[in-house]
Amino acid sequence: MLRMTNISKRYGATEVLREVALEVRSGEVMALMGENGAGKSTLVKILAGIEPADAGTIEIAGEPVTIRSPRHSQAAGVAYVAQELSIVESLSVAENVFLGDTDAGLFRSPRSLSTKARPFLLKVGLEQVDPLELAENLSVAERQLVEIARLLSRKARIAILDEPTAALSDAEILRVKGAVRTLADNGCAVIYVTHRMAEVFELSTRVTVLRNGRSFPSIETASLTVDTLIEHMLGRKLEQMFPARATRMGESVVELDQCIGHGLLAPISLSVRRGEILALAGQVGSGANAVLRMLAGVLPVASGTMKLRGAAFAPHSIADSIAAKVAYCSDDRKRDGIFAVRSVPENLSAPALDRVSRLQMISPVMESRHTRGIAELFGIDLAYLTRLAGNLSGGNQQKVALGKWLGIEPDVLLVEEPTRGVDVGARAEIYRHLRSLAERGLTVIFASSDTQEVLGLADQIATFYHGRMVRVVSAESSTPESIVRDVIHPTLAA
Amino acid sequence: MSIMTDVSPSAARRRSVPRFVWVIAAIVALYLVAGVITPSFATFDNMLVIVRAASITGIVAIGMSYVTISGNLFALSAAALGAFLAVIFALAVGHLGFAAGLAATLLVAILAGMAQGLSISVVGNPIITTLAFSTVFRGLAALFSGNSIVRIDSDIALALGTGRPLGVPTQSWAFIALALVSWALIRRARLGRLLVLSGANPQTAIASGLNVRLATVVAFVALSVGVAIMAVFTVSQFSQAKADLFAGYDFDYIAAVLVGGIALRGGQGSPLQAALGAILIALLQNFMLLNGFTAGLRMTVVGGLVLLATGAFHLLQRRLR
Amino acid sequence: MKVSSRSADLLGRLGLMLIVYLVFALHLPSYYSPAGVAALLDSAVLSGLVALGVALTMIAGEMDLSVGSLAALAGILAVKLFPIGVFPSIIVVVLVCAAIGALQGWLIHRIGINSMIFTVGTLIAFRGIALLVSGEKTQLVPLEDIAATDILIGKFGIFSVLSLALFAAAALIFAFTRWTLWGREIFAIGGGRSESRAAGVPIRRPIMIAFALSAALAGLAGALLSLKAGSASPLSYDSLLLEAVAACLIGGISLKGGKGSIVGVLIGLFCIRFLVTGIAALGAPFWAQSLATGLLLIIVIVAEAIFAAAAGRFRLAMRRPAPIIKVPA
Amino acid sequence: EDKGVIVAFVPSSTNPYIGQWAKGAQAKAGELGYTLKVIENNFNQAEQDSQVQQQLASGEKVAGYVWWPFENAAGVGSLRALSQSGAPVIVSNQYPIKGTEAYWTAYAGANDFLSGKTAAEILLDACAKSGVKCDKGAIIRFPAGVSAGDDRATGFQDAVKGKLDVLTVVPTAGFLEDEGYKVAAQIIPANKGQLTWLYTENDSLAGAAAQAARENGLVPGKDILIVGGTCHGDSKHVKNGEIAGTAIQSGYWEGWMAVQALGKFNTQGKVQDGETYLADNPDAPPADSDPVFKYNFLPNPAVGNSQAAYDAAKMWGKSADELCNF
Ligand SMILES: Nc1ncnc2c1ncn2[C@@H]1O[C@H](COP(=O)(O)OP(=O)(O)OP(=O)(O)O)[C@@H](O)[C@H]1O
Ligand SMILES: Nc1ncnc2c1ncn2[C@@H]1O[C@H](COP(=O)(O)OP(=O)(O)OP(=O)(O)O)[C@@H](O)[C@H]1O
Ligand SMILES: [Mg+2]
Ligand SMILES: [Mg+2]
Repeated sequence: MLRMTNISKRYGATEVLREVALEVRSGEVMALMGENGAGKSTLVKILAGIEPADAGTIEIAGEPVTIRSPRHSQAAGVAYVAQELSIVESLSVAENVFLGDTDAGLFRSPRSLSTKARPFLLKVGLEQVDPLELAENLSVAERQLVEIARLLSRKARIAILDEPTAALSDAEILRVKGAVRTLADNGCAVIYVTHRMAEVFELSTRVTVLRNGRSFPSIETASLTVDTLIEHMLGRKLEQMFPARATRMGESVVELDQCIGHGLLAPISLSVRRGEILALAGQVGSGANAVLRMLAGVLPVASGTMKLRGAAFAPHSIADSIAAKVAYCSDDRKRDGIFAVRSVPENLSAPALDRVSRLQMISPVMESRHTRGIAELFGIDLAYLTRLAGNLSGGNQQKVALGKWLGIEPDVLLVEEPTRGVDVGARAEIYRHLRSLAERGLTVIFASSDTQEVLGLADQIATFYHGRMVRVVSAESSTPESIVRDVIHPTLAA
Repeated sequence: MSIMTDVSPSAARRRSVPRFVWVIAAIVALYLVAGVITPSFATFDNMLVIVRAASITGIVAIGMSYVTISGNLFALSAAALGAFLAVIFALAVGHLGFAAGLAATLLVAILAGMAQGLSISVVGNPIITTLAFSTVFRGLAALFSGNSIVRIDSDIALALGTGRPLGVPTQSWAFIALALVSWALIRRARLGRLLVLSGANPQTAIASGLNVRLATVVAFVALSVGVAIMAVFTVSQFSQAKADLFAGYDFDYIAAVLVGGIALRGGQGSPLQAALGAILIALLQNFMLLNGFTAGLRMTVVGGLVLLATGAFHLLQRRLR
Repeated sequence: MKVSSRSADLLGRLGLMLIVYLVFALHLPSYYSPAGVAALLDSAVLSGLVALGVALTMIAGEMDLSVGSLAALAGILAVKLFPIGVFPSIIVVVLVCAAIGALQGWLIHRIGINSMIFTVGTLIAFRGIALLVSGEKTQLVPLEDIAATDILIGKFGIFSVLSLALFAAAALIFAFTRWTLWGREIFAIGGGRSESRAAGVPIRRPIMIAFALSAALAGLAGALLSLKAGSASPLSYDSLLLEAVAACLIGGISLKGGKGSIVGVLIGLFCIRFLVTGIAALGAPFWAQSLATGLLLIIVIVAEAIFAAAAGRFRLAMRRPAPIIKVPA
Repeated sequence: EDKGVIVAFVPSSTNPYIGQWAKGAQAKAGELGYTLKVIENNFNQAEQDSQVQQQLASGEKVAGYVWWPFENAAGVGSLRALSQSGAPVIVSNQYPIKGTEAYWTAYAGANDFLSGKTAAEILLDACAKSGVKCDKGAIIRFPAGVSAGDDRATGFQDAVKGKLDVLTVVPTAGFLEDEGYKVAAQIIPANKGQLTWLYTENDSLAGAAAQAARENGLVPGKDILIVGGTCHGDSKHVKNGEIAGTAIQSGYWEGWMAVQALGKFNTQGKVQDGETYLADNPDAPPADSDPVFKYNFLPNPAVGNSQAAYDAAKMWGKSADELCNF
């Protein structure tokens, strides 16, 4: 049904996909697997017309097609459920089901749409939802199901589902599985992107693995076991990337006692010591980030207590946590990590303006001393100091986003995905710098969905699955396989 | 490590020509072309005339650039606020004398700026919010003036309004000084930095512990102070204030900011660009005036220039990304 | 369930409108006499038509600031075209304006520029063109032919041709935004641009339609009013934008796009009309009108923003655990 | 005694001239025993039209209407509607459009043609007296599209035809000093050595032009003659001789005479055909017993350009200072 060949894609200088091939037959479910950042979403976005490919050809039912926009893709019979939700909150559920669907006719009344939408909602188990209800009142899981209902409503030859179950509970996942099976049984070619092993084995006929932007020939699912699949995904290891672990650690600096917040289903208790690096390992939506956000004052703590350096700690805003010498770096560098249109020194001094100014005026001397200090500590080439942050490579942008926090001499550094979108070389450097900071007494807590990073960088690892903390283990006693099991299928690991 | 490699030639080529260079180039080009077409144009005297014509608009445009740089697009209330402040200044000078009148005007300006800044940081749409404020300010101007001309009789004010130290009008001195001071403040003051960073990326600014709300308030206070300076100069020059002063000026200020190439997404550009934009428009207006262009044609040309400049700068920026 | 909370919102606004109405009706008999009501309806035609268009662009998450200048230009054109007949002239002008608006929308989408910035430019330029086309003079329908425009002042009970035109336009726009794919697309792209794109909504079409309708309605308003008056000035309609935007905002059109209803726009419109007309009819000076409109608008948008923030927090608290959490801005 | 309500429709009193007009009208209405209701619009004819509709709809019995359109031509519909109510309608300030005579009872107000003509006379007179060579000059006029600007310019140009040479007519963007200065400060240096006179349509603009002339080394009254023709705003430049002279155009008296005309009609019950200029008696306003004509014009008494002349100037018992510096 579908044949994609030699698909390549770059973002700036980063090569995300390189001569990737994917082939799916009618009536089959093709699982697309790979570590975070492997390029799965990018590949399906190209097919869905959201992103243009740099090179490569797409054939559908034997005919070469050009896909330049989501409309082209739809016209070619492709339906797509995005990894990031594409529900318009201000429209009704029924309208979201038929969003972008021109076949439903130019004229539509809320009632007729609602009648038309009901069977599809039923199929994904949303029978209790009023089709006229606004989508903004739906939970994230319900929204995800509405998207799947949308996919079902399209008479698609090819259906793409990018991590459709990341936000769902087990009961809801059953519905999705049922829907996917129906699709396949009706002759649709299904591409199913997921991190959950159980789904792969239950649903798919074949698996295509992407690793570092390259594809490997597809494998019959029946010939795989959980372990062999994990091996395929991880590929060769890069152990030399990581610095040695902590030699000495101090007293407990951060303590969480039965804390629960938005995104967590069970209370969390943790304790992190001075000089320690703690990894919160988990997939997107596992709740790992929620812990960081509670500590950063971004996410209110619903119940439980947090302690910092032995004293109660309840920040209400980022400014509060900064004042308490807790720095937080989110996983979206572009959104809230850097000032792309400002120079590197301005980025580096942003959280510490009081340290570079005198009498309310910025002192160029102090600022240059400040930024040079950080640049040296964090290995930012001094030649970059005259550039705009947005013009740096991904790796250097990340160094800026992290490094700016050194200016406030924090005790605790909270980082989400410390090396997202950063390539191998810069990655190793960032690990080295984080470790040397820890050695100087900083406590680092990072959330990551990258197994190698978790394993290589951390002293302790807390694994998360589906809003719950699975366990806390020392990095020494863990293996990539054990971590992957914990974060994608804890029951199998038990 | 790969990051230690030098700038690649393509990356070096990608570095942009600063926008103010484009504006200066346009000013020089227009000056030369106009000078050839109209002999009376390219004289030193006429240059002074142009700078003088740009001064009053320019002073407010400089204030407006703070708003734009702080990421708040622009305000539609400057003209109405100007009328209100002019009336306040005239009344206050009449009752309290020049110095106290000046202080009172500045105080009211700052309060007006704070009220707008705070509302905008809640509402989030500066254009609509200031549109609403403009009717309030115009109403207050009418209320306070009692629908009469408010006259002042102050020699200091007259000297301020009509003086020409070294042959250059006070307004032009103020314009030039304000442009330089504002530029220095944006570059060097801590509040200026706060403004720039908040405009560059408000989310990063919040995540860096910066007070973005304060930045919005500061920007609108800066604009109000610019407006107050304009009002004080105008009242001083003609020794009177009325409620319908400055009607229809708002678009001149915005045009100056846009033609100066200040990026509307915020966080970029400098008050100097607004000043240059004001000069470019004054130059064009002067040329058209001397060549007998009709009012309609003048307006169409300026509107066209604004469209051209915003479109061109926008595309220039997009290509660089 | 949410449908009812939406109507609750509209009811609240209706309540505000009725309060304003009652306050003045207590003092002004013309607020309930048939002729008075007819006059009130007539007074809403100009800003009402424009508000409908502005509402569409706001719902699409954009903003058309150029409507006042375009209405002036349309008035000039309509009077110039008067010799071809009243209705042909209106139709031609509306079509021309729709084309101009579609072109604006196309450019805004093509260049990817903020529409407020773009339409500030066209706001100045259209006014200039109006001055150029008119030779900077008020354009007159020849006085001897003015009877031909009488058809525009015909009355049917409390309705005039003009107010019927407003309600007809409102009904059409209402139906369009509610029951057609193209209309719903305007809501969709305003509620979530990238979400809609991912779902396959062609972004360009709703943008062009919203701007085309906005321009066409501004053109209709300008043409109708100028022909009715028998003259058009290139400088007219410059305070139109404020009233139109105020009507939209008081009527609950969201500044962020995607939300609002045409019924709300009408409610907002009459809220403003009742207020402004009432203050003027009481003989209050201009500053009172000005202060009242400005303050009402500020109070409504600030209150709405605060309310929205609170409601957002409430929703977040009520929602079941969700994995995707954004840093609140 | 209570003679009923007069309703006046005027543009916004944020314009001080209109503010004066309303005061004058109010004063006369009080004197005659009427109650005056002033309905203002924000310089917007459409708004005024709806106010007229609203007023008519109220069914209120009125003693008469005074109508000052924002846009004369655009307001004909309102005028007609007012006339159909049966109450007398006095048009003020804007010279009525030809063909609308049936819709109004009388016009009572300024005559912008006359204003231009008076300015031309003042200028020509000054040319003759001062010995300044008068040939080329410029007109700085009200914004494009403002009909008073058209009328004044026409009145002026008709009066100077064959005597003076008009180099250019430049519209400002407003009526006040700042706008006048903007234009004059650019026109004067560009035409240096050529301009011998400037006509600016009012004294606010003239004062600003005088300032601009001085700044360019031209002494007003010696090197260049400047005339505004209607006193408006600051009289300083007239008193110190920089402006060649002026004429009183009083908003106060215009409003006053509009109400007076209505009062006359209501008591006398008839209108005489033709036009009249009310006498410019310095000491007393015209009597209520005078007949009312179809066109009643406000006189524009000329005022000399010195402190003494200014101090001496009076119209209808009020000093020039009172009438001009509002
Ligand atoms: N718009 C973008 N600009 C720059 N880089 C991007 C962009 N989108 C994705 N990338 C990068 O491309 C790479 C592949 O991303 P992609 O989203 O395809 O990964 P994925 O396999 O879907 O990962 P996940 O399992 O986390 O969803 C990542 O390194 C990512 O950072
Ligand atoms: N928009 C841009 N403008 C100017 N220079 C840029 C821009 N984007 C990237 N560069 C420069 O191009 C070069 C290549 O970028 P790239 O992202 O490939 O870096 P890299 O070698 O991968 O570094 P890292 O290992 O840090 O990710 C870098 O020197 C970077 O600074
Ligand atoms: Mg993905
Ligand atoms: Mg890189």
